[in-house]
Amino acid sequence: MVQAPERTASAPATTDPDGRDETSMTFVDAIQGTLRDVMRADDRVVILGEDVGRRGGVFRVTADFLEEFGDDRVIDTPLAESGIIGSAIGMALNGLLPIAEIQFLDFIAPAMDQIMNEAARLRYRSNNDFHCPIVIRAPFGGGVHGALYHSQSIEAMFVHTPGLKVVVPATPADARGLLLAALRDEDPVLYLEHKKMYRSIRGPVPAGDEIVPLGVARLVREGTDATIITYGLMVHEATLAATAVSEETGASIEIIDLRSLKPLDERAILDSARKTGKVLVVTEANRPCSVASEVAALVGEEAFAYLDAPVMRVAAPDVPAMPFSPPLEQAFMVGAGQIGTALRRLVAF
Amino acid sequence: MVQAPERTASAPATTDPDGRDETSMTFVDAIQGTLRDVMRADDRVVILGEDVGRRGGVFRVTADFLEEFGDDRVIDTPLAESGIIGSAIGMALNGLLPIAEIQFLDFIAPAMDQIMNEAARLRYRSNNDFHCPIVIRAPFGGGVHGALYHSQSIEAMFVHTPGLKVVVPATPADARGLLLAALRDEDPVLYLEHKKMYRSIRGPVPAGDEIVPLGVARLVREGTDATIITYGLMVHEATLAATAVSEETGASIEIIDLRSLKPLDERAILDSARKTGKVLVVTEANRPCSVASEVAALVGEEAFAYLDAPVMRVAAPDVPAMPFSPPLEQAFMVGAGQIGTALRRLVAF
Amino acid sequence: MATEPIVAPDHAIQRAFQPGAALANGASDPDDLGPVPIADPLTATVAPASIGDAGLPAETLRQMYQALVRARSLDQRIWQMNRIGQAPFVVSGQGHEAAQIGAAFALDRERDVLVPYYRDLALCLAWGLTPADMMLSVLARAADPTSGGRQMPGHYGSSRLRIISGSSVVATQLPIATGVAYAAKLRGTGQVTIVTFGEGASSEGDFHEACNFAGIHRLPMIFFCENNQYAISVPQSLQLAIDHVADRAAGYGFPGVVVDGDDLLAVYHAVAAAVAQARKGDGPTLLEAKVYRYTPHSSDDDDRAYRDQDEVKARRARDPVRLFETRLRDLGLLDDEAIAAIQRDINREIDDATEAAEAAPLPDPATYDRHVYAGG
Amino acid sequence: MATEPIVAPDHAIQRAFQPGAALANGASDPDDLGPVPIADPLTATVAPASIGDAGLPAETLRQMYQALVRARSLDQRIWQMNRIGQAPFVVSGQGHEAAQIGAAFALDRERDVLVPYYRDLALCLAWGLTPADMMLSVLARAADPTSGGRQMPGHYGSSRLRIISGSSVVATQLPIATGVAYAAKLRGTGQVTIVTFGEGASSEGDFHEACNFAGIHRLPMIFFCENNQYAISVPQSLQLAIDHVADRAAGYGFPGVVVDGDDLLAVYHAVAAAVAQARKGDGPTLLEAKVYRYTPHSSDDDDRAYRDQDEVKARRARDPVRLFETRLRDLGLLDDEAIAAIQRDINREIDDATEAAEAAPLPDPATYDRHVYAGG
Ligand SMILES: Cc1ncc(C[n+]2csc(CCOP(=O)(O)OP(=O)(O)O)c2C)c(N)n1
Ligand SMILES: Cc1ncc(C[n+]2csc(CCOP(=O)(O)OP(=O)(O)O)c2C)c(N)n1
Ligand SMILES: [Mg+2]
Ligand SMILES: [Mg+2]
Repeated sequence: MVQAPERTASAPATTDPDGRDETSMTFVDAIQGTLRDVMRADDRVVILGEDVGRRGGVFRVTADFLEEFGDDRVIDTPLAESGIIGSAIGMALNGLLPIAEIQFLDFIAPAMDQIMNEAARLRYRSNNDFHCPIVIRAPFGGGVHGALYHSQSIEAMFVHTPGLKVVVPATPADARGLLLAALRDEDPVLYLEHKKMYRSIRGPVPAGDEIVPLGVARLVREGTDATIITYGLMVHEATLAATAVSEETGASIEIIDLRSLKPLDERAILDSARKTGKVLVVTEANRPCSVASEVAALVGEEAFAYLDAPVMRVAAPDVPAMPFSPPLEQAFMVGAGQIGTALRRLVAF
Repeated sequence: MVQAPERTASAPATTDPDGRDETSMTFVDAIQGTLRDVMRADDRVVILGEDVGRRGGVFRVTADFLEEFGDDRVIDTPLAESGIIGSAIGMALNGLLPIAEIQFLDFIAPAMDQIMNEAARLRYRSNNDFHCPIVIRAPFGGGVHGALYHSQSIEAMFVHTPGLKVVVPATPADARGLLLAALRDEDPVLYLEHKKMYRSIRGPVPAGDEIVPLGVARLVREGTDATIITYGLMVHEATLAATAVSEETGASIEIIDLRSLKPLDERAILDSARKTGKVLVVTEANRPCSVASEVAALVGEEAFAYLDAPVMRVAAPDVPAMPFSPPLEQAFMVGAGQIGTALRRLVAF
Repeated sequence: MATEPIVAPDHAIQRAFQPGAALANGASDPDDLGPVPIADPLTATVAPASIGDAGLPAETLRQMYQALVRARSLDQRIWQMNRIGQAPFVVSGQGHEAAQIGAAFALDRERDVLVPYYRDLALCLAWGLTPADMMLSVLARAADPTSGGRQMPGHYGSSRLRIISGSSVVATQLPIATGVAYAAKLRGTGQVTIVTFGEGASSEGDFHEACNFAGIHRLPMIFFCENNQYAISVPQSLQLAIDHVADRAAGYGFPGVVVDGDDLLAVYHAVAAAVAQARKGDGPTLLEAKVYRYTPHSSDDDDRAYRDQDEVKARRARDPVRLFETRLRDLGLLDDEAIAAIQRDINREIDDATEAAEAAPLPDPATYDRHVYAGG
Repeated sequence: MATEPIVAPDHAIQRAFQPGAALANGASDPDDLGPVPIADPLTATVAPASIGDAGLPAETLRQMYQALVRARSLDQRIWQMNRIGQAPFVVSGQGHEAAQIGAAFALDRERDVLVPYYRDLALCLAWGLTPADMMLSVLARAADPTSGGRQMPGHYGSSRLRIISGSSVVATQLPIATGVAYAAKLRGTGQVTIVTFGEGASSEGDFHEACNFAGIHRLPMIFFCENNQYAISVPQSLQLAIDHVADRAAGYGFPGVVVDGDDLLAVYHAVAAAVAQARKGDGPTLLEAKVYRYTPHSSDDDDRAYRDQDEVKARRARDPVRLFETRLRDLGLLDDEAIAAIQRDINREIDDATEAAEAAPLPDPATYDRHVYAGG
């Protein structure tokens, strides 16, 4: 029998099984600590990718892992993304729990075939005889002078692909909780890390092994007049915008952090839309067929009778991602200013 | 100077320059005839792909081209999609007008990197110094017992990618007109052929060299009570459904065939939505982040005040494309029945 | 579906698999199998001497013959069913059987992992799928064990038999196989992984990336190329600029071996040597069996446009099933009566399989959205 | 931006390029260039005898030296600008210059096509981009001719100079280069296409697919691998299971050649031979220059974690710029005074370029959405 392992056995060893200890740490440290805990707790977990070993990852997420876990479990692969994901799938099929790193989401395209046609479709095509418990980590997003090829936000392509799950933490706590959940999921999960948040975002992180379940959105702040629905770095930009607009207009703004793009928390989205009657969806990605389009379409379809204004979208323009030169980058990148402008229109509607 | 050619020189030789001669022919013959005209008219046009020469394509779209045009211009490539698109890009950069065939849209994933990161972004990244006039043809769509890997409709991924254009003809006349337009466009165009239509759809085709401009939708039938917006094979299914529902309820149904998914004809979409106040968007693809999501979001955003009902979507379920066994395939595939059910709900709203 | 825990909690991971595991299938020490014959497939004559070298018991040779005839007969039946409209789509491995059976018998089918492609009816049959299984798949029945009727026929898979489910996408199985082999090595399971593919697949980037990774980590695996000279219509001369896919191994740091795929025992020898090398920890082999595809690419294809039918005839005249039959006759291991008996049994088995599949229910349409995710 | 019509309306396509075109750059018949030296980069000593074989005029040798120093000096200046916070991101080719200059001079820079990668500052400079162009790009100014400040520095391109614009995606340039070469062959332009890449890039599927296509069609092109032993932090031993990327050519039916990339003239010889072969219609060459990367991978990298700094020191001691300088001194073609004069001119040119770029305006933010499509 060749078979992917069951996830149930793998709870990370932790000094605080109740998860009540919380330490404030950066986003990157939350990810690193969680990866380390899981590597320690379960020898079936392996990490593979370009520069993940000797270099500890180009963002140093796996710094010193090679020393602790050895080069059998921390694999500096050749420069070949399709090979990385393909071998991760094979490892999972034969008893390991691989975490594959794609160095930048921009470079996932060569692996699209393995992700879409193999990982995502394996369970379905085999009528549940096989499954594919892999986690793919990738830094994404802009605003770091990464230019066209180190700034992309192409998560919508994966949200469009049944069989995958896609998560995007916006806080260090969710970084841990979602990663733990992804690592216990029986299906392939794409785990996206906004690279601008690695060292700029800090927050409390529980030490325990409590997961943040996939498919459950987070209420960032409650409000009654309008809702912003977003994810990733845009949660922080939206919060800035909402604070400014609230102060200015007295409007009470609700913010929902999707966290999980697939499965979507449709209930949380619709409940909030029905409550406030005004929805702004924000994504850093290009607009057409984006996650913002999906959420907007969903709200328009299922909460129509409750809407007091059109569902608005703020998204990147339909321009190939992110020019390098700072004035161009700023013009391209979605931020609090642009979100605030849309929000003011929505509130005034 | 290394530079892609200008398109302006290439008008196909035709016996009927006014384009008033119309012959009734199948969808596949319209494509084949157009390709042949263009190959005859302009020696810079080359066709490359798997089995396009000796076999004339697995759907016989390029049957006998090898004999007429020689193996320098009709290139049976190795089995390597990234190589096919990559070389097409290079050919275009050095003076040829390549038409690359991907044997099934399902097999385009290995070329995603070349399409997304190279073809689509070349003009922008070089600040207009280079451009990439290639046409990529690919059969797509289901309902032909093609199972998971010969039925996919993943056009949304390309619609999400700025720098590309995406067209989907639904009639033999549009097959010709859009192909001519694609072949004269200065930018990369993905030209999708619904494989179920090749020999089942027939219609008049003008012989001339008149193009159907990219970005202009087609009004399939006028109506006043509700609008169906769709493309590809679904145009025909929607027509069946509309006819049935009209007869049943007396409702007057407008149908818009998008034809061009990128650029989208936003004006045609919004004009019709504002007129009828009720919109149903239909796609054969998986729903999340689909073209149906985009159109629904757009209508909800820009025609909100005119809507008398929620914008509804009919799409494939979020299941990895198309099982093989007929009962499963039928359950999965979007058709007139399912469209009719949604339309009845919409009309009655 | 439960999986044994594979690494001890005290981190005692086995860094390499156990060497010295015995070869299955009655073969004696694989190191004693003698030299690997390499032959021009169109001119080589099969040297009966190699039989003596094989060190195989008569019983094994007879089993090989039975497996060969079973595969050919089943394949022909499936093809016929398509031609008379009973099966909408089929793909055939006729002409590849000796290569596949030779390979199957050289591996440990109770332990090793098979990552096949759509031509591997004979290989998967020898590996444990039954004609009944195959017929359920051909007729897309609910009980089809490989996909419940969801995939086209020819997409073999079974976790129980360690046959990895494949897609239709050419060459994606190769990096997956390297991952399987990596896990086998890390976990010390002693498994050898064999992955099969056509010469056309060797043009895909995935072939390169898989071989490269396997070479670097000296993975216990075999890249088994069934070179039938065509990828649908594209001849080898437009697929490669070299004579042998096996020559590509030079770029990956492991041996490349060419073998006459019509010669079952030659393939057996070559694969057994590769298995021995892999099991010893000495890394992968790229093994290329020169075969020929007797049928069009699939039931949807017509090969007359692109393939000289004289070429087809010439290759069919060198049928590997007949070649092996003649050998065993010459060795006195088979006679008319034995052959007839074997064929009779096989025909009955295939008849039964067909009837059972025809009687089996189609999938329930309501199940079309099951198993997208766990628990769904 | 207009393009000459490239095929006559009467279908008179030239089926192959014109052979016999003269080599540019003062080289005599490339067939007379003598054997290609292949050397272990760490142990080889450069045999001055090869200079005589080169058949190069003193003036060309001096131009080569000037190009070498110009590239090194500019590269160092750019790196310094990053270190003092004047340039947010830079990537360096220090250590690769002799290989790149040797290659550039062996091609016809007025006609051939260059498909470079991000380490090719020296090559692109020799091909016609100027220090002023480079500085505009480093400072992401509107007038940056390669991208108008849209791409990171190191993403060279110019249609006027036949330098194909590249992305940051490793190895995608390789299939594109084969297409360029295919068009050159079909149109009969006589162009040779050179595409450059690192040894890490040779692991990508795109490398394989490009080489395979080039071999089948015997395209007039050179695959020029600048093997610096690291892909960011990944050492060659984890990138390949073989010693030489060039050995992969065996899988594609054309020659693979290894050359000491610290030896400018050795590279010149090797590339000239490959150019001659390509121009004659005899197809591609995979040429591997053994070089070393003096800096970290980019200004964002710190190589101390993964690279023994003694190794770096040892390789820096064998600096190709100094090696070539010594040669020319030994030949009496350079002395202290000439060297100082060259350096002085170059410094002034770089100072001017820097000042001009600093004074040049940044892109207008309103232009961020221009040029997604034609006319836009
Ligand atoms: C990525 C991909 N591209 C194209 C196809 C269509 N296709 C299916 S089989 C095949 C030919 C395969 O040839 P080869 O690898 O030699 O195997 P053979 O069929 O000859 O055994 C092609 C082009 C596919 N299935 N997947
Ligand atoms: C497809 C892709 N994967 C990963 C990266 C990140 N990356 C940029 S350069 C590089 C290493 C390249 O090494 P090599 O090809 O040897 O060239 P070198 O930088 O050593 O000259 C990597 C991994 C990328 N740009 N593209
Ligand atoms: Mg083949
Ligand atoms: Mg390198």
